Amino acid sequence: MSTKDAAVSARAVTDAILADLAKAERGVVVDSPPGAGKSTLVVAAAASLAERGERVMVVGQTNEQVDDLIDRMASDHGVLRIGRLSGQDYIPAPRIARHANVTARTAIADLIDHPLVIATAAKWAMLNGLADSGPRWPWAIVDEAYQMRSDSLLRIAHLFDKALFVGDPGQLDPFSTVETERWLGLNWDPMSSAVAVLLTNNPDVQVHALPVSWRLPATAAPVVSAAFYPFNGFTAATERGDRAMRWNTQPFGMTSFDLALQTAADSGWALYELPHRHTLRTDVEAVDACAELAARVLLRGAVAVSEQGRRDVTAGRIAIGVAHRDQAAAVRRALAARAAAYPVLSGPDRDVTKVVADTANRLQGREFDVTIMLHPLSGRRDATAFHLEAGRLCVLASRHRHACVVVARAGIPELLDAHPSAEPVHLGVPVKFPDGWEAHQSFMAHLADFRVPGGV
Amino acid sequence: MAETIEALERRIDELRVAVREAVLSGDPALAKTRRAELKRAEQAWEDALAVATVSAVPAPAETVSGQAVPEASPVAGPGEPGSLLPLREQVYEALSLLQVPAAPKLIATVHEAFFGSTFPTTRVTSLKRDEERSFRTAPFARPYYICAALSADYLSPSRGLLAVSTWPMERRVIGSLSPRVDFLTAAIRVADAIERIPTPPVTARRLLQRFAASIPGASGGARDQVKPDVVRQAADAELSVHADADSRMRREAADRARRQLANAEQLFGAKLQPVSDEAGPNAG
Amino acid sequence: MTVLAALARAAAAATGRALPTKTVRHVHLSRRPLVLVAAQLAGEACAPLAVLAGDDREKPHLLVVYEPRDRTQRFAFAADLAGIILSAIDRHVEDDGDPETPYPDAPQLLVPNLPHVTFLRLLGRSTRFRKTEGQHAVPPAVPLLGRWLTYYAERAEVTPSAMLVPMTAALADHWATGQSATEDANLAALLGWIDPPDGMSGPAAARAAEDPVRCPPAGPVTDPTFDNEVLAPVLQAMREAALAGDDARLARARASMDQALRSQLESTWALMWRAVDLLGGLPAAAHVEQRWLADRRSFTNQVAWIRDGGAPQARRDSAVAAARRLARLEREQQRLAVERAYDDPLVMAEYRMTGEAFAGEVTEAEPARLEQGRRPVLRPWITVATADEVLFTRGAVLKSPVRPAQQATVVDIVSPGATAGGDARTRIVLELKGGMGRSLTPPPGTVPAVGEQVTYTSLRDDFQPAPKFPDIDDTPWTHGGPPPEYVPDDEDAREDWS
Amino acid sequence: MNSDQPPGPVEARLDRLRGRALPVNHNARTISALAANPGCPRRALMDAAGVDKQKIAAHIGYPAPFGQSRFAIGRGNAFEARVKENGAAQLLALLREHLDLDVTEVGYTDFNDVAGNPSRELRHVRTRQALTGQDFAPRTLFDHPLLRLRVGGRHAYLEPDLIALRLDGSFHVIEIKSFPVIDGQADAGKVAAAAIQSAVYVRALRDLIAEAGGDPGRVSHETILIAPRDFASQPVAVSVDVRKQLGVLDRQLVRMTKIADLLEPCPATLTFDLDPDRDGTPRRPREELAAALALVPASYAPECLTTCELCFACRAEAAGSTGALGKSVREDLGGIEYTAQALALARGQLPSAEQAEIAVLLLRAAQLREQLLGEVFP
Repeated sequence: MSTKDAAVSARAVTDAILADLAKAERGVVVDSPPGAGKSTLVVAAAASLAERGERVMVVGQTNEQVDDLIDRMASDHGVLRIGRLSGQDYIPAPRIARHANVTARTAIADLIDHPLVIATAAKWAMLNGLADSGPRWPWAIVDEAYQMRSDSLLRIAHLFDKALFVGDPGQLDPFSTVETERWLGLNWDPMSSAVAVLLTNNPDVQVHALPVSWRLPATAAPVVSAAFYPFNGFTAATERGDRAMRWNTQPFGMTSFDLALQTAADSGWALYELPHRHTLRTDVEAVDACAELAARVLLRGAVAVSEQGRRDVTAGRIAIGVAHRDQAAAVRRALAARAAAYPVLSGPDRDVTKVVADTANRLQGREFDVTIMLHPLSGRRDATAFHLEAGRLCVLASRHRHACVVVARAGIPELLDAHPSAEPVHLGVPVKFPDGWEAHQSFMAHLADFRVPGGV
Repeated sequence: MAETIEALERRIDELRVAVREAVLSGDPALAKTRRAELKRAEQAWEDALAVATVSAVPAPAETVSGQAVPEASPVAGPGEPGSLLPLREQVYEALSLLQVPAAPKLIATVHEAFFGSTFPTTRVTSLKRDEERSFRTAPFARPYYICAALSADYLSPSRGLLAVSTWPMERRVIGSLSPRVDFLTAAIRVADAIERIPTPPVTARRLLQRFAASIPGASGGARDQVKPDVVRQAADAELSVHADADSRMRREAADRARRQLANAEQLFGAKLQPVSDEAGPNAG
Repeated sequence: MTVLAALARAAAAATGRALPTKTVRHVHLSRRPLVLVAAQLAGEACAPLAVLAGDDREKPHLLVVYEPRDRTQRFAFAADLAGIILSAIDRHVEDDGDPETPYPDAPQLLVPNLPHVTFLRLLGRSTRFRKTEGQHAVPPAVPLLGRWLTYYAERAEVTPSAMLVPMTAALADHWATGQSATEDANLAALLGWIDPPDGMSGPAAARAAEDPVRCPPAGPVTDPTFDNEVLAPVLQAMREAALAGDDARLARARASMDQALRSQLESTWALMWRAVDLLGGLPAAAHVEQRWLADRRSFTNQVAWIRDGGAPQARRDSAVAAARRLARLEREQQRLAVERAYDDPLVMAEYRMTGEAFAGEVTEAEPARLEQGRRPVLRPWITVATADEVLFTRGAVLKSPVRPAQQATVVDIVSPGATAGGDARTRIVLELKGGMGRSLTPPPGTVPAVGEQVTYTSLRDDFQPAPKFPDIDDTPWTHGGPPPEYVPDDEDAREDWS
Repeated sequence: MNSDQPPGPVEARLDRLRGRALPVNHNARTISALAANPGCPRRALMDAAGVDKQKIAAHIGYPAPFGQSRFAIGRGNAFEARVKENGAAQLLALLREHLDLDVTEVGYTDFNDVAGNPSRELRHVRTRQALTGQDFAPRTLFDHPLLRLRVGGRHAYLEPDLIALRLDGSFHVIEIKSFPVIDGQADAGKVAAAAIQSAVYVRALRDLIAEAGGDPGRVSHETILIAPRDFASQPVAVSVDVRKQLGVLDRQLVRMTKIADLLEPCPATLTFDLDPDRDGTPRRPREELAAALALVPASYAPECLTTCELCFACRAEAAGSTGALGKSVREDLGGIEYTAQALALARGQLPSAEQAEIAVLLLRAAQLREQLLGEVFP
């Protein structure tokens, strides 16, 4: 659909949501697919509630997220007085400090008169007093609510009367390091997401879904929507023509890397396929390929052309997504090695070490121009629930505005075929869709058309 | 010369191990022969003991083959009052109370509840065969026979249900609604029977509870004291839903049975040419 | 699993003998543990057949249920079992002390494997709600036993706890066998690898252990061929004797059932004590005593709770209870991980493999280094040379197991290439803070000296304060509001057992 | 049992593979077991050919470790009987509250035999008539109807415990199991097994309806599990969504049809025939049979120990491989195939290019163990 139509339909939904807020008994839930303008909605909702003279508490999951939100709000609504409730050792990030209308305090008492107070769920939980005593807000806005575990909602729920829950249902579920079977099937399973528990206990709460993704290009939205959002699909706000990737330089000859990047630039996707082999998680070849691809994007001077105009793809606009922490560490080392190798890769924008290399969990909610994914199943002998989790793949496949290059060893479809499907079934636990297995299959099927043989 | 008890005991232990090894090695044939050996050894042991201990051992109420699943035989505590009546009479008593075809288990439970004695259901099944044999040898020699209920569609004996030969055919044929209808009717009969007794025994009240549990509105809240009249009303209420359709089907089937079947078959059911021994006793 | 553990398994497979994966014992072992081995009727939710239990390896008590499906006999069994377990508990209760201080010791329960834990949990679940008077009354000890078994089973979910220990888990934690984890679940096979009979190799012993005739499974579910070829005929004989009212035959049948079940339980009983000796042979890790103290506390509280007439444990956790429990389990788990690494160089080695820790030699030290600020503070620097691969970056905050009160911040990392003289070791410069007293000169020993072997890790034993949760009565609307209060009803008492 | 069409080349080869023995009939359990280790060519081939793995395993000296206790069987039968007694009175009560089954819906039909004749063909025909509404008796509960499903080359006959037809005209498969549901929770492994079995029935039922020109969508993916509640034998009904299991099953059935690819590399003469004498005792030399077995590669994992009759044979074969120690071990050893290799690298043997990374770790690990335990590697 054209950007204009997209804006229209998106606005329609936002209006409906804000209208709902006005008459909601208890609360409203908004499902937001990747890059569908979640923060925009949060900011708008906060502002409109504040305009109605309601005091609002905003709940983020990490300090990163909270600061991002504050920055957005403070810029969009310069007059609004925003309180930033923080821990002792929090030093306001520059992007916060620059706003005159933001006050950061460690004690809620100093902020209680602010129409808008923002903090992490953990920090809010500190004000835990008896339900009837202590401060209370008529409204709360809970961001990334699908990543919030219901037990942490339990700790703050007595602070507000009504709440707006916003989040992306397609991303990673909360997890724990301990055995949690004993709670399965309970309406208040502490392991399920805040939204899941809220909805099971309050079935009449309204659920809205944002219809278009501003981030994902027309090449990606249908794929991601089909694989990971089978029940509430979405479309791209832009059309194929609206986005493009150009290069400032021509490569000397076409290496497999350049081919992969070219394919990705043209079609939005590339599968950089290394020869089949069973490897360690930190498969050096694969890790190097990821780093090399990132380096190439910088070396060749990629330019992202979009409805927002032209801009160079700087190091900070490139992400390398992996499944495990040790893989992320390995990638960072590989990047550092390249920085050492080519002096060119150390300018402010071209500093290859500034490329964001991290796990899916930590890339959630973030956006880049180009992403490079080390496929969770690459080089594996057999898949595990962890590696098959749909949310993990979804995060890695939905961070980019322009192109996504998947680095993987050959043989993943065969691996999936041989995967024994004997997951336990727990009574009273609703079947989760999409099934990770299915999602992986359909994603690999799509990538097959953009295969570039690598490592040759 | 018989072995000593100790020797036999050792043999028995060894044989038990041998049998298990045969089973584990996936050799059923070997296991079978060794099992037989074991049984003999055990019998020898029993006999040896019987000789040793002077106490005369009365024959067991029934001997169940080693193959039988113990669960199938009833769990009766010692000293349970046994009835003096022959089995067919006891079954007759129970069926006459219920007035509908019933399965051995229900028959046994009813008899225990209202006539104070129970019997192994395994024997009830064999009873049917005896009855058929005696009828075929001397038709209508007895005032009544414990006979089969007939499935409405093929007029073949309906699995595991017993009836009384003197009942009208309409009552002895089973359509698809009949199991439910007969269940409700039985519930009503049991309720009536309980009301007739000044102080109904626990077993009887528990039986009524079991019925009530599966009839909407019959439990009337308190599960412990179900009221007979409440059960009757509830059962009647649901009965009125199915009664017409059921009796229509049964009348149609009964006519067919009377037209098509010979006397013996009317009582014990029509048989297709049996293709395997599972098809019940050979109609000859 | 890690490379280190995987290598140990591979080596064990090659040598035909289990290999240690710990240098110390991380689980508490009581002087007189209560060992329990059970047999259960196949196909039933929880139908005990027999139990061999006691704290004297020479004289175990054997309890047998002759008619496993008979409600009264089951509760009679439960009462007998209560006799054993409750008296063990009572032996540890000292009521003269004040309620704040934990009892000097607590009754530790050892079982062969995880299925036994489940068995005890279900046995507890099926007995703790029983009523002791009115219709369906049971002996008073029964519901009490139920609450204690439930307590033990729930305690077993807390990873650091040693109140109820499944032996296979304890052994597999300290040794690596040359077989798979699945096969390690068989106590006899596991012990076969760790301590094979003379002249037998580990694998041979393990195979022998898989023959259910020679070596009855640890249960609680008995071997099918035992059920079909031994137990069923005996039960049958018993029923016939009962029907015939023949007491002599009944007695004989019961005797042979005792004998049959004893034969199934005895070998596992022996294995349990062999396992106790093997584990006992390892020196206890430093934190074991402290963790056992937590168990003693929890035990003391449970005694008080029951004495003060607290309600039996709920069927399922309420929203608040669930969240509380999860928070506790996660904290305990995390603490345990750190303690094990601090106590055991072989566990720490796992972290050294993954770059979350390094060990090396102190090559330089400035113990008296001061940081000049408004007023100077003591901030010694030391340089550690290590052959381990270091993944830390500047600013990372580390700790050393031997100086838990002290924080070490990574100031600089010099990779081998950069160092002169071909030393292949990485050099890490650390700034130390805390654990050195008030004065500006550190007391001797508080700062690692040159030449000292040290280990530093990002594993920290300082934890966030325990999270607070609302009271049950304040359960918010998001979680369904306050749950109804538990009132024991007849259903609980009636619920007949099979 | 054999398929209606004359056997094609694949069927012919499968028949040779099986030899003289009658093909073991698939049932819901064996079919669902197909999904347990889909990566194993040996198992896939033998199942497709209907080879009696149990017999083979026993004959080569590795009898399967599975037996069933008669107590478990007895308990199962007793519970099913109890649920179905008196026109399934208890079940009706449950369905009425669970599926709000209408009070008029009480029709109960027994498909265990047709007029005393237990022949499966007859029962299947009768089932088809009844399920596709070709007879007009009011039916709600179908007791042991006989369904059919095409597995590999041939038809497998399937006997669900019960099928319930709701007034709204949609079919619900009912599975009666005797494992307990305690406080709303049950053994997740057993529920999973029940779920995939139910899925097999749903698939077979959908095919049957489709063949009769009906709408397969009428068969609900919401199946009903009936099991004892807590510790009593009172039944409880829980609905189980088997959509995922249906997906898994369909994939497996498709793989079964691609069996030719697995046959391709095997010698045309390959057979697992036991050469039984008159009373069925195998005469084929063990070694020969074992050799034949070895011609078809297996992918053994410890998980097989609970799912496959051949597990002990395959385990013995896999001795010395890292996979035999468990998937996670094999993974941690960087996919190295044999423990001996891993140890050689740990001892410092020069690695191949592919082994370079893991070699570093193994060497390091060995050094650490040596430092801390004074252990020297074999």
